[in-house]
Parts: sequence; C-alpha cells; structure tokens
Amino acid sequence: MPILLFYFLAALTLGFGLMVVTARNPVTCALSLAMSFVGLAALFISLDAYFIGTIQILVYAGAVMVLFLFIIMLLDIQVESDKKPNLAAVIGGIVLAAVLAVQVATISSSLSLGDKTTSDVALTLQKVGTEMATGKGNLPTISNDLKAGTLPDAKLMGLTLFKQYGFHLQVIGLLLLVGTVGVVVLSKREKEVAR
Amino acid sequence: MITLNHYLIVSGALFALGLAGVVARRNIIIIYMCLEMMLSAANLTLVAFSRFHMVEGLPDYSAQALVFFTITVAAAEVAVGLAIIVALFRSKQSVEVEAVSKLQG
Amino acid sequence: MSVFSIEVGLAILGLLLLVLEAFVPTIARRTLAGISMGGVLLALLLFIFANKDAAMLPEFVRPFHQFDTLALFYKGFALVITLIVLWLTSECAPYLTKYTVDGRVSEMFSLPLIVCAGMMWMASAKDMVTVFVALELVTVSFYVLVAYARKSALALEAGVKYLILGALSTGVLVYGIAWIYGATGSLTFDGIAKALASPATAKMPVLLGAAFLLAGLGFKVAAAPFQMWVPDVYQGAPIPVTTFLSVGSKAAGFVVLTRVVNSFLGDGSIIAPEIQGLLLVGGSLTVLLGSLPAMFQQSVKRLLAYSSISHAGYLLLALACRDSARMDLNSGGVVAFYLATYLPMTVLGFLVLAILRVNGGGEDIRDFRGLAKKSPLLALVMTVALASLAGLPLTAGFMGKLFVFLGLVDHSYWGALACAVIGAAAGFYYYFKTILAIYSSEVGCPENLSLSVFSKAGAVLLAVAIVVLGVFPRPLQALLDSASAPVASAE
Amino acid sequence: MPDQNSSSLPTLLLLLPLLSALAILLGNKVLKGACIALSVFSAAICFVVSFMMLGTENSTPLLLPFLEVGKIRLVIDALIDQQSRGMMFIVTSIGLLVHIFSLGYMKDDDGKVRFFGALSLFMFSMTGIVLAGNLVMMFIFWELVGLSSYLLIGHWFEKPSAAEASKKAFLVNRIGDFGFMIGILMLFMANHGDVSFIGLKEGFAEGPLHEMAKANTTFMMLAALGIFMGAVGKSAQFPLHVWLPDAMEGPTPVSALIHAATMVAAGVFMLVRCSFVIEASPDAATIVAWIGGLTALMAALMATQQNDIKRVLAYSTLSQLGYMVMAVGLLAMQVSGAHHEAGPGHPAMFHLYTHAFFKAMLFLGSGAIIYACHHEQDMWKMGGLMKHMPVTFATFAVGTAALMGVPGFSGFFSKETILGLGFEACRPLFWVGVTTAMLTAFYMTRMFVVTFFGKPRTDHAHHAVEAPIVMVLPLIVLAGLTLLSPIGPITRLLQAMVPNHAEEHPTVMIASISALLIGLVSGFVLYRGKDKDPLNIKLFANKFYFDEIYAVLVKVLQDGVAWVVTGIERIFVDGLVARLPAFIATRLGSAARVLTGGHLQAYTFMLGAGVLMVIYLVVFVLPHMGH
Amino acid sequence: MSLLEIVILLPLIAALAIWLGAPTRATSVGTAILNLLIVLSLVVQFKSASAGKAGFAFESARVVLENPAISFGVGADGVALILALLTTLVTLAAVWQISPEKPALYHIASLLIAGGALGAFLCTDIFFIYAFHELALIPTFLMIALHGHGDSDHRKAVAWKITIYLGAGSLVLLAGLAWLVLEYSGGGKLTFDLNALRAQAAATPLPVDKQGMIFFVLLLGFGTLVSLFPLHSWAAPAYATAPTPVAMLHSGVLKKFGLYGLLRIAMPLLPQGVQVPWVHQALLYMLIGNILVMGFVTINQKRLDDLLANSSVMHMGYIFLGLAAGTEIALRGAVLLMFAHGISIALLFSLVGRLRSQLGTLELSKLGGLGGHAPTFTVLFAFGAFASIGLPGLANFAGEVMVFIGSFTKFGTTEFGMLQWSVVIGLWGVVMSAVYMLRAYRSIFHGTAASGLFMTDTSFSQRVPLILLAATLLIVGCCPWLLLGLIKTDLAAGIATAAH
Repeated sequence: MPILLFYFLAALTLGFGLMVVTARNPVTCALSLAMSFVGLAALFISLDAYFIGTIQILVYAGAVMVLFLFIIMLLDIQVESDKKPNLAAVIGGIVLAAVLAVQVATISSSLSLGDKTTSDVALTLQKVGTEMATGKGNLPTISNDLKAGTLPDAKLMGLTLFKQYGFHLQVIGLLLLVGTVGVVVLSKREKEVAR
Repeated sequence: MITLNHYLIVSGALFALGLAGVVARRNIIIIYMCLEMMLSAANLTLVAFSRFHMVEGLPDYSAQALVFFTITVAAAEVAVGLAIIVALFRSKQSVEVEAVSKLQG
Repeated sequence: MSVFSIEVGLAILGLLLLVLEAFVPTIARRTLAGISMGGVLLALLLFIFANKDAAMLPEFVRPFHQFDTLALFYKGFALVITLIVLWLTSECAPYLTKYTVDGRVSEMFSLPLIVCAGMMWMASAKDMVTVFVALELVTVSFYVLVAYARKSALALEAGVKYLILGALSTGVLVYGIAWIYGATGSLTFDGIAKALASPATAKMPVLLGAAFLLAGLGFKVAAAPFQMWVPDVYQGAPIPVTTFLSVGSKAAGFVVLTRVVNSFLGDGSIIAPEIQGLLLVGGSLTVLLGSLPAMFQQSVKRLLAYSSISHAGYLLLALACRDSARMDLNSGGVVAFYLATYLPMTVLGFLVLAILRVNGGGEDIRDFRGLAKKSPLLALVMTVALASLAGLPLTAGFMGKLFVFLGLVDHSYWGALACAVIGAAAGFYYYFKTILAIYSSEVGCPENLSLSVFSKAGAVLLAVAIVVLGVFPRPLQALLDSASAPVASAE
Repeated sequence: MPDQNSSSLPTLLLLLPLLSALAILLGNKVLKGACIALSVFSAAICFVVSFMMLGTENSTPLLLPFLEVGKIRLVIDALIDQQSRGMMFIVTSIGLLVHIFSLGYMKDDDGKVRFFGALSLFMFSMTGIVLAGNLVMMFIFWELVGLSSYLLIGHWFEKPSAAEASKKAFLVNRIGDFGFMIGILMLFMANHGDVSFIGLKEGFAEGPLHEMAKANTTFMMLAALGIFMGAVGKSAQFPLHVWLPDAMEGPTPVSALIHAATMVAAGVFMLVRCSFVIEASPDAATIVAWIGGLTALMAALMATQQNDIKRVLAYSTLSQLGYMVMAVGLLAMQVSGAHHEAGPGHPAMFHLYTHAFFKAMLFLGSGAIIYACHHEQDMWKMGGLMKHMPVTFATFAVGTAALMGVPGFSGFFSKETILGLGFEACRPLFWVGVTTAMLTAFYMTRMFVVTFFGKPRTDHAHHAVEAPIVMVLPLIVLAGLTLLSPIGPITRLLQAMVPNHAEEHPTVMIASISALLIGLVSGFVLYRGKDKDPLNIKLFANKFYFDEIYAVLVKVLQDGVAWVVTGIERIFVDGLVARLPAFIATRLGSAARVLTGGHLQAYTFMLGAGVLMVIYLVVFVLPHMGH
Repeated sequence: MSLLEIVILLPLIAALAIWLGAPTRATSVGTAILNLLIVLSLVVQFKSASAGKAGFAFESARVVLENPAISFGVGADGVALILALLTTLVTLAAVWQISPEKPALYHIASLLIAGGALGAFLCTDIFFIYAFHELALIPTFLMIALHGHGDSDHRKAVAWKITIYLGAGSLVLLAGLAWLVLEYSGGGKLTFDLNALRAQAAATPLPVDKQGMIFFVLLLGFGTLVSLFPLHSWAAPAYATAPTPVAMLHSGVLKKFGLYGLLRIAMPLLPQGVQVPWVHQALLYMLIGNILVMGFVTINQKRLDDLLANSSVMHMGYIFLGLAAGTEIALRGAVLLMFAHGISIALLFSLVGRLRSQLGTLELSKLGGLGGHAPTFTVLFAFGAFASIGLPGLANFAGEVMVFIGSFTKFGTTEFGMLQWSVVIGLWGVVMSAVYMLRAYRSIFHGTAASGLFMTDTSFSQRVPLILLAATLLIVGCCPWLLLGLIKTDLAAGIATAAH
C-alpha cells in the first residue's frame, strides 16, 4: 500500500482520536470518534480485512456513534467549559499514554515479524483456491473467487464464523439480548413517575 | 514500506490515546468513547497480526472472528453502559466523574 | 444427557424467564424464584448424575470445549453459587424491591441463569475467543445486575464504577489477547503453550501480551493493583449480587486464569520465570492491599470486599506455586480447593448480613452488636464464618491457607510467605473486630430478628459445611485430585 | 543400702513432726488445742527415738525415692553415723525443751496453734538436714528450715518489723542457697552425678574428684566456696549475717531453738559434713577460716553496743558461729596442708554442741526475763532481776559463764580446742579468736550486770516474778546439760562431736584466760550500777552500717536496675517486636486506603498505571533478575 | 470412639450444649469432673496399655486427608498424659470457681480452651495438634475483650494484642511446620502424622544446618506461644487483664502448648536442630532474657496481677533451659516444671481473682494484713507462691532442680560453657523470684490491713478445687516419680536415636 496513504489514514485515525480526547464539546468528541473509526476502517481494509472494515463503519461509526450522539443530545450535556479539567488527571493521562506508547514501541521493535511488509507475506490466493477445489471439497464460490485472484473476505469470514464459531455466535446473540434487557431494565422510568 | 510495526505503533498510539482520554476526561460519556477507542485499537492490532499470521496463504480468520465478536460485544456494552449513564444522569443530573465518589475508603 | 446440554438448557431457561417476565408482568416473585431455583437445582442434579465422559460431548463443541475435571469442578461450582445467589435474592427481595424502579426484582432471577451458563462455558474454554465471549456475557450481565437497584445511589455509583473500570479492563484484555496472538500466532491455549515452548518465539512481545492479558484477568479476580474497584462495587451492589461477584465471578476469573497460567507455564515455556514472578509479586501485593486497609473498615460489606481481595491474593500465590513432586494437588487444584472452601464462608457472611438487612439492620460492624443475645444461632454461624475467613484451623478457611503455605514453603518463596503471614495476622484483627461486636453487650442489631426456617437451615448448613470441610476435607480433595491431574484432552 | 530395719527409726523421726505439721495445717479447726499437745508429743517421741538411735549402727537407709532418671538418683536417704546421731540428739533434746518452754511462753498467743505447727515443720526439716545422706536432700531440707524459720520469725506478722525480718531472713538465705546450689551442681558434675556424702568422700579419696582437685584448682575452689556460701547464708556469716539479729523479732523460744541452737548451726554441720570439699582446696579453706574469724570479731564488736537483750545474744550467736566456721576452715587448712586425715570428731562440732545447750538456755532465759517484764526487751529498762527471778538468774549465770569460756564450763573446752587449732594452723586467726573471746566476756558481763544487778529501772522490772514451771524447767534442764556437757559420759555419748586430739598449748590457755579476765573485769567495772551506757560507739551500735549499705545496694542494684530494665523491656522489646510492626501495618493500611479514595479518575489512572507497572515488571525487570 | 477422643471432644460438646441452653454450671463442672476421672483412669491404665510399646498408647486414627496425609489421630504417652492431667485439673478448678452470676460465656470459653488444650496434647497428628491449639484463640479474645478487667479500651487493646501476637506467632509456626513436613516428605507423600514423621526422621535425617534453620523457625513460632523473650510482651498484660478462668487456663495450661510442641515435634524430628551452635546460642540468650530481664521486670511490678503475669513469663525461661540442655533429666525436669508451673500459676490466679472481686484492688501498696482475715486463703496462696519460687516439697522445685542438674552437668568435665552460665543466671533468677514473691506476700498478708480493707475467707465449697491444686503441688513435690514414672520412653534417647 502506498506509504503516503498509510500515513494519511494513520494521521486521520490518531488525529481525530486526539480530538476525542481533547475536545471540550461532547458532540465534537463523538463526531471526531466517528471520523477516527472511519480512518481505522480504512486501515483494516488496507490489511485485506474488508469485512471487518465494513462492519467497523457500520457498527461503530454508524450505529454506536449514533447512539452516543443521541444520548448526548438527549441528556443535553453541556460543554465542559464551565469547569476546568482536572489538571492532575490530565497530567496523569499524558504520562500514562506516553509511557505506554514508549513501552509498546520498544517491544514491537523486537518482534521478528515486525519488519515484514504485507508483500513479504503475500497472500497466495490462487494456490489456496486450487488446493481447496481439488482437495477439501470446499464451497465452490470461495474457491472460484480465490482462483480468480480476489479475496472473498466476507465469504471466508462467514465460513469461519459459522463453521468454527457457530456456538460463539449464538452466545453473542444471547449477550446482545442480555444487553437489550439490561437497557430496558436500567432505563425504565419509575412507576410513580409513569403514572 | 509499511511494515507490521507501523500498524502496531499506530494501534499502540491509539490505545495509549484512549487510555489518556479515559484517565484525563471527567465526562463519563467521553470516557466511554475513549474506551471504545481503546477497544478499536486492540482490534487493529488483532487484524494486523491476523494479516501477518497467514493460515494456508490466507489471513487468519479466527483472529478476525475475534475482532468481529469484539465489535459486537462493544456494541452491547455501549448500549448497557449508556443506559447506566442515563440512569446516573437521571438521579444525579450529571455525568461527571465527581457524581460517583460517595463510595470510598 | 451431556453436561453441555445442561448449560445450554440453563441459558435457554434464562431466556425464557426473561421473556416470561416481559409478557406476563404480573407474575409473582415466588413463582419466578421457584422456577429459576428449581431450574438450577434440576440442572445441578442432572449435572451430578450426568455422564461426565468427554465422549458424550456433541461433535461440534469439541474443538472449543474442553471437558477435564477442572472444568467439571468449576461448572458444579457455578451451579451451586448460582443456586445460592438465587436463594439469597429471594431472601433479600423484601428490601431490594425498595430500590428497584418497578418494585420488582424479576431480572435478578433470570440473569443469574445466563451468568451461570456463561461461567460454565468459561470453565471449559479452550481458546481465547471462547474465553472472551463467555467472559463478556458474564460481565455485561453483571453490569446490569450491579446497577439493578438503581434507586439506591450507592448501587448506581457502583454500577458506573464497575462499568467504566470493567470496560477498561476488557480493552486491556483484548489488547493482551491481540499481542499474545501476535507473538505466538495462536488463540488456543494449546497453541500458545506450544509456541512458548519453542525458543524461536520472541520473548518480549509475548511478555507484553501476557502482561496485558493478566492485567485484564487480574481485574476480574480483584488482584492488585487492579483491586481498587472491589470495595466500592461490593459495597454498593445488592447483597446477592455482591455474593455472586465475590464468589462466582472470582471463581470464573480464576478458572480462566488457571488455564492461561497453565499455558504460560507449560513445559519449557520461555516466559515461565517472569510469569511466576509476576504472580508472586501480584499475589503478595494483593494480600497486603486487601488486608491492611481492611483493618479500618466500619462496614461489614466493605470488609468482606477487602477480605475478598486478600483471598484473591492467596489464590494468586497458590497459582504461582507450580506443581510439586511432593504434593498431589497442583496449583490449579489448590486454587480450586481454596475456592471451594471460600464459597461457604463468604456466602455465610453475606447471608447473615442479608438477614440483618432484611430485618431492618444496617451493614456496619456496629450493626452487629449484641447479635449473640438476639440470635445465638446467627451469632454462632457468623463466628464460624469469620473464623474460617480468618483462617483458623478446623474450619474450611484454614485448609486452603495450609495448602498455600505448603506451596510457598515448598518453593522457598519466603518473601511471599512473609506477606501471607502479615496478611493473615492483620486478618485476625478485622475479622475478630466483627466477632467482638457480635458478642458485645451493647445492642446495635435489629431488635426483632425473624428468621425463616429456610434461612436458618441454610445458615446452619453452611456453617456445618465450613466445619466439615475444615475437619474432613478428604472428599473434596479426592474430587480435585483428578481435577488437577494433567489437563486431559477431550479428544 | 536400703535396709528395712535401719530405716524405721529415721523414718519415724522424719514422719512424726511432718504428720504433726500436716495435721495442724489441715485440722486446726477440728483439733484446736489438741494440736499443741500433738506437736509437743511428737517432739517428745522424737527425742526418745533419737536417744535410742544413739546406740544404733552406721547405715544409709533409703527413706523415699524422690527421683530416678537414668544414672542419676536423687533420693531421700539417711546417713546415720556418729555425727548425725549426735546432732540429732541435740536437735531433738533442745527441740523438746523449747516445745515445753513454749507451752508457757505462748500461752496467751492467738496464733499458738500455728506456732506449734510451724515448730513441728521445723523439727521435720531440721531432722531432714541432719539425716541427709546426700547434698540434694540436704538442700531440700535446707530450704524447708528456711521456710519454717520464715514462718516463725513472722509469727507476729501484723508487726511490720516481724514481717520484714522474716522476709529478710528468707531472702538472705536464698542468696546463700544460690551459691549452695551452684556448689552442689559443680560437685554433681565433677563426681559424675553422685552427690551422696559417702560417694563424694570416696570421690575425693580416689575417685574422679581426686585428680580434679589437683588439676583444676579454680573449679574446686569455686565448688567449695559455693557449698560454703550455703553455710554463710544459713549460719549468718559475713556478709550475709544481717538477717540473724533481725530474726529476733520472732518469739523467743524460736530464737532459742532455731536462731541459736540448731538451724543456724546447720551451716556448720553441713560444712563439717562436706569438710573434704573444703579440704580439697586450700584457698577455699583459707577463705572459710577468715570469713569465720571476721564474723566472730565483727559480731562481737557489734554485740558490745546492743541494748536489746535478745540482740546481744543474737550477735553473740553470730560471733560463736563465726568461731565454728573458722574452726572448719582452720582444720581444713591444717588437713590440706598436712595431708593427714582428721579424726571423726571436729572442733567445730564440739563447739556447736556446747554452744547449742548454753545458748538455747540463754535465750530461753532471756525469754523468761522478757516474759516476766511483759515483753520488754531493752536491758536498760530492766535491772535488779537477780532478786525477782532467782532460778533464771542462776541458770543464766551458768550459761553466761559457759559462753564466756570460764574454765570448767563447757564453752571453755570447745573454745580452747578451736583456739588451739588456730594456734597451730593460722596465727593471725588465733589472735582474732582471742580478741573475740575477750569481747565476748566483756559484752556478756555487760548484759549480765545491767540485767540482773543494780536496781529495777522500770515498773515492769520492778514487778517481775519468776516464770511458771513449764518455762523454768527447761532452763534448769539446759543449765544441767550445759554443766554436764563437757564431762565424760556425755562426751562419750556424743563422741563424734568431740575431737580426740586435744593438745594443750600453754600459750593458748594463757591467752584465753587472760582475755576472759580482761573482758570480765572491764565489763564489770564499766557497767556496775550504771543506768545508761557509758560507752557510745556509733559504728558498733549501728552494726557497721551494714543494713544501711545493703538497703542502698538493694535500692540501686535491684530496684533501680529493675526499673531501668522494665523501661527498656516496655519501650524497646515490646516496641520493636510488637508496637513498631503494628504501627507500620496500620500506617500502611491507612495509607493504602487512599488507593480506594472513591474517585473514578483516580481509579482509572491506577488501573492504567497498574498495567504499565505490570508491563514494566514483566518485560523490563523480571527477565533480568535471573531466576 | 476411644477414650482419648471422648476426653478431647467432651468439653467441646459441653460448650456447645451450654450455648444451646444447657444448665451452665452443672454442665461445665460435671464435664470437668468426668474428664478428670477419665484422664485419671487413663493414667492408671497407662502402664498396662503401653506395655511393650515405646510410642503412644491408646492410639486410634481417622483419616481426614490422603495427601498430605492428615488424620485425626490420638494417642498418649507419658508427657501427653501428664499435660492432660494438668489440663483437667486446672479446668476443674477454673470452672468451679466461676461464680454463678457470671454469663454463660465464662463456662463456654473455659471449656473451649480446655478442649483445645486437650486436643493439642493428645493428638498425634501435627495438623490437629496445631488446629486444636488455635481453637482457644477466639474464646480467649472474647473473654478478655468483653469480660476482662480494667476499662473497655484497655481490655480491648490487650485482647487485640494477645490475639494478633499469638495469631502471628501461630502463622510463623505453621510456616515452620509446613517446612518440616515438606522436608520429610521423603517418598513423595506429605504426612502430618508424628509417627510417620519420626520414622522418616530416623531413616533419612536432614542436613544439620537445615535442621537448625527449621528448628529456629519452629522455635520462634512455639516460642511466641510460650512467651519466649523477646516475643513475650503479650503475656503479662493478657494475664493481668484476663478474667480469672481464662488467666488460669491460658497461663496454666494453654501456654504449655508451645513447650510441648518443641518437645514433641521439633526436638524429636530435628534432633540436631537445637544443637546447631547459632540456634543453641540464640535459644540460650532468649531464655536468659526470660529469666533475667523478666525477673527484674517482675520485681518492678506494683500490682499483684501484673506481678504474677510477669513471673509466669519469667518461669518459662527455666523450662526452655531444660529443653536447651536436652539431657534426659533436664527434659523430664522441663516436663515436670510444665506441670508444676501450670498448677501453681492457676492456683495463684484463682486466688487473685477472688482477691480482686472482694477487695476491688490489687495495688500492693494498698493491701495488707489479710493473713489475719483469711487464714485459709493465706495458706492456699502460700502454697502457690512458695511453689512458684521453687520451695522443696512443692512440685516446682523438683522440676527446677532436675532442669538445673540436667543443664549444668556435663559429666567428667569441669568446663564452664554458656549452658552452665545460664544455669547460674537461672539460679539467681530463683533468688529474684523469691524477692518479688515474698515482697508481694509480705504486703498482702503481713502487716496490718489498711482501713476498710476486709475480706472473708474462702468458704468450704470454694476451697475444694483450690485444695485439690495445692494438694497436687504437695504430692507431686514430694513424690515426683509418681508423674515422671509415666514417661517411659527416654526423651533424650528418643531424640538421640532419631539422630542416627
């Protein structure tokens, strides 16, 4: 991938991320977060994770951020301007972030894989496609796509999810249900007020 | 060229940024946003690694499945979390961290 | 009938109850409680009599579901604690309903079933994905449960704190999983262990991932320095939820921790010394940070929270002591044993607290004053519970500590041993403070204590369990001897 | 060897007073007056038994198995030989007389039952000492006589002075016993666990001790001095003499029996029993002799300025005990110097027994006087008693003469023997002895003159009448014994006591008689017809300020040190071991509470910082620690 | 169910029964008498029961855990029986003297402490030996904190001190025991069974330096429980503050557990441990501290209860001296001294309790002349006091003299080592104890009573248990072989053979 594009996307992600952390107006924060997530989604795609990139935009930048915005609007949360930020906390946050970043950077340099580029570990689509077609009796749509040299990301993802993580998917369903019920329980109005 | 390290450093920076926000901000909703940012940073790491740990010439989809679950879980968490925050706002008329400092010692 | 189907059934029952509540809003609390408790009891019975052969598992769950005795133990543990929590909920309902918006506690009968299922799945997790999914199921449910009595400002505050810190720890956990995965290329415990045994694996990234992962899990089990949420959340949450958190959630955290640590400390692991060192330092710190501040607590609930922290410390120390040729129980077994002894004493403590609360009493130590006069029975069982928590011999609590001490001495971890001793000595102070209040001549407890036969029986049963485990732990250990045997693969 | 026949008499001797004491202890409410009869009766039987025993063979009967552990046997066994038989006779005879005397003397006392109980206990203990076949047994009874002495001195315990005196007596004796026990232990060690007198004697003759005495003289000396220290305590030798004068706070019969005739002599008896130990160490022998001499002289000096009639007698007792101890030391010096064995009799024992009779008599006589004068003890408040109490006067005169060593009286013979010994063994000590003899004559004359001659100085003295018959009778008997004791039949009866070599040196005879005359004449001249003491020597009257010095020592070395040590113990020991850790723990605990201060931001910060710390620890610290 | 098990469990069951509402005094006194009778019958049977056996008699065991092998094993040898006898005697006296108006907790606590002590003495499994001892922690704590003497703050502070101090000491002990057990795991299996451990110790003895280290840890642990200097500062305030029965039982009986543990566990299993020079030196310095420092401290006390409490600490030094010497006669002397001290101090504390309740003060300077008021009381006190200062004829003397002989004498040499000097100091300690005891005796009973100070003598029924104690002192003092005859195994030889 073009170097410049990467840096642009990284800057987009981190820059808007910084906005989230620093902006005073919650709405600004929320919108910045959405933008940051868009950049992130682009980075996902740059890593050949098209499906994940897509749902990152759909779920995060879309649904989740809307929820945030909605709540902010609903509660009519004011700008933090009337209160000064907690200086100790700010300093603490900066120090933590700096130290953490340094630690992670130091360590990632020792990763043997770290200096590889995507082209170093190029995908071998056609080869896999051929093997699949001949050997394991896989889904023809996938092997065909592979043989054609395109990555059927969503299909492969789906295959993994349903074949390998079918049970987990259902647990996630249960989790979402619990979440839903939780939201209902937690935001129910008091009876007296309702009456 | 763009190496894995680039991605890891970006994700690390994003994670650190999120952490800084969590620690520094006083508005609980924004804290929550920063938490989501950290989770996403983790996702980026996972995805980057999944691309570089190929399985039979393809990205490692089990790691991507984990990312998928993370995103979903995050969504559910956001829903519950915002509900709690709303409840907090209703009872305290505030979503600042100072509203929750009664339990201590 | 396989154990797996019991878990699924339990989750489905939970779902059904949720739905039932939604469609039949008038349903009586007793009915709900009856159904859920009956369900868990049935599940427990089925579990006891189920064929525990790994071969009985359905084909499709085998790749991610392990079925060793450790898993079985924790599954049973989850069922028992869930049953107890449901019972506690129904006991506490009279006062809990004052703090819920609709004057009902319906979800508190259904969500625990789902939590239970989640914990049972966690016990069987074979890879990080399962761990994550099950853990989040439990965690999200707990977010709801902790904040459930939200008319109480404290419960709400506890909910918020738990939410923020819990989400933060989730982030840390996932980041840790990502790095582990990145460094080892695997998400399964077996794969990680295999990768760690190879000298080709870079050490630093793995350690980074391990640090994040253990920090995330450390939060769940209340290990220092991630313990600060525990007192606040335990104090604020409703008593049954606190019980659930301090016993169930902790046990679930520890089963995962056991598995993770087992894979980190497998044969020839390149990071074994570091992880062990971390567990020792963390465990020692946890013991101290749990015990020392506890000396100043006035609220029994908060006291029990600190006590829960210090017990987590002992558990971590137990985990740090790897297998010894001289003992049958390996570290996982000791942890399981300790948790099994920890269950009755903690539950009993919370039960007595709940009984007082229901009768209009408070949660402070001074609210226990004169209990010996008002109810000799409660005083006696509470004394037993506190003695056990303090680790006095002939109670369950001592056996656990004994194993920890044996392990620490066996490995010559003198520093950690010193911390354990200091913690236990401080424990004498704060547990005995409560005992003293119970027998004091002033009266601070409710004037009229009405005890249901059920709670009387329960209290006595738990007290007897504490003493029996303390005097005759043979059956429990026999159960765990095989549990702690080398992880038997399900295939 | 355990012998059924030979053990019956000693057993009886031990058991009778013990049973009497126990019966009085347990049954005093029930038996009431019968207690007294019981006690006197047991004393009488004992006298008869000991008289019978005079004719028995030497034996070592086992009386009671006390302890037996491996090779070490600690038993109660008796050593019946000439010495013990003789001593037994003295003890029981004087004991019986004192019992009888007490019947009168204690007639009006509320605690007389208790008194007789204690007397019985004393008889039991004293019998034990005399019979003791080994040092441990002797130590046991040694302490028990201390107890009975304590009880009897403190008989009038409501009187603070009596209470203090009894305490002092016990404690000072304890100090002596401290050394005694060390000495016993050292002998125990050296003689391979055998501390029976026979065993020790053999040990010194040819056993392990024989070599050791030569090889390790320091050890031997310390052992001997340890044993001697026991005697120093019991026989009230310098510097542990301070208790005996105070012990006069007890009833006078007690003073006669315990603090004049028997118990205080036990130290001498024991030294004679263990003489071979002292003989084994010439240094120790010298020390013993000098301590004895010093005590004799010092006590005599103090006696010259005492006004309390009993105290004068007490100091004279001290002085005479000093004589005896000196005799032990001198003989040991002689024996160890000359390497020849002493005969069965011992000059110290000889003096012991003559002294026992006349001193008991003097004390009882003083008791009669005190009784007659309504418990007035200051001799300057008496006077002219010769007319009122003729029998007492007569017997007292006999006793005084014996004590002064008037030729023909018993004291003369025994004193001569000692002086003769001193003349042979150590010339300086001989002169000390002569000086003491002169002083003795002086202060006894003083007392005699002031008490019996002149005019009654108070009403009490004026109205004094002769004591009742139960009191007079013992006086007469004792006076008789005093007169008779140096003559043939009795010395044969008590042959063990009398040394068989009695080489007379003319110098000795001349010196002693001139000392007597000087003392007698100067005393008579100085005190005849005086109402007040013409001499006033503060140093002597205040007993060389020993009590004051000891009081300061006790205050500084004991109470002061105790105070300081207590402070150190409370502040440093308790502080370091208990309070400091507790302080640190609570401080840490309260500091740790800051961590849970309730602020969400602080929590998140800590969580983050915790993660960083864990990373730092795991990645950057632990890998470099080199496990 | 064996008789020993009954002896152990009877007080515990009685305590539970009283808690559940059984008549207090009748139950506790009845239990105490029954227990005393059973123990006496065991003492009588012991000779035949232990015939031909070197180890324990009346043995039985119930397996509690497989590995580490723990079993509820009971058994008695001479030492255990002597201490059981001590326990039952003191228990009887302690519960007997509780006046009827006291709450039931007095009886319950006494019985629990008694049961704990009996369990600790009669079990043959280290786990239960340890466990039973801890049983007394809560009752002691509660009794001192709730019913102790002095104002509320004071007694609570004292209760905390003893509890945390002893708790910490027990934990150190537990660590030491764990170490011991692990080192003797031998065949790969941990066992807490004393007999098995002894066999292990005999078969594969540990390296000497390791023995020394473990012994030292055990010494610290056990030593804390016996108030070994400088780990003693809990004892004096605790005994001075504790209610009478607790003071009697704790100082008389329970405290002996530490010594018993050293004699029963540490010394046979680590035969060379105490002989390791640095350990031996340390022990001697500590026990000299007990004798000398505490002797002075005791002299400095102004109150009778403080005085007795401190003297009790001081006297532990003699028993430690016996253990340090390790010769047969010294060890037996130590056992005898344990018994004797237990009886005498219980007697004294019982009387002190009476004094306090009648007069309301124990300030020595305010007392006086009581000898005239209460002759029986005085005599009983004299028995205790004179026993405790080692007067011959009373039990303590025999023990002390044996300890001294055993410690002092290394036959055939004339060398004066550290041990010999310790004996000299110990002997001086005897003088010091006479000083403080007689001072106290003098100021309480002699002289004239201060105005308004009056006490009645003990009534006959109150006297019975006290006379029992006094008589025991006398009988054992005159005939120590009665007790020592029970010790059949050669204590020192057992240690010595274990070394080879």
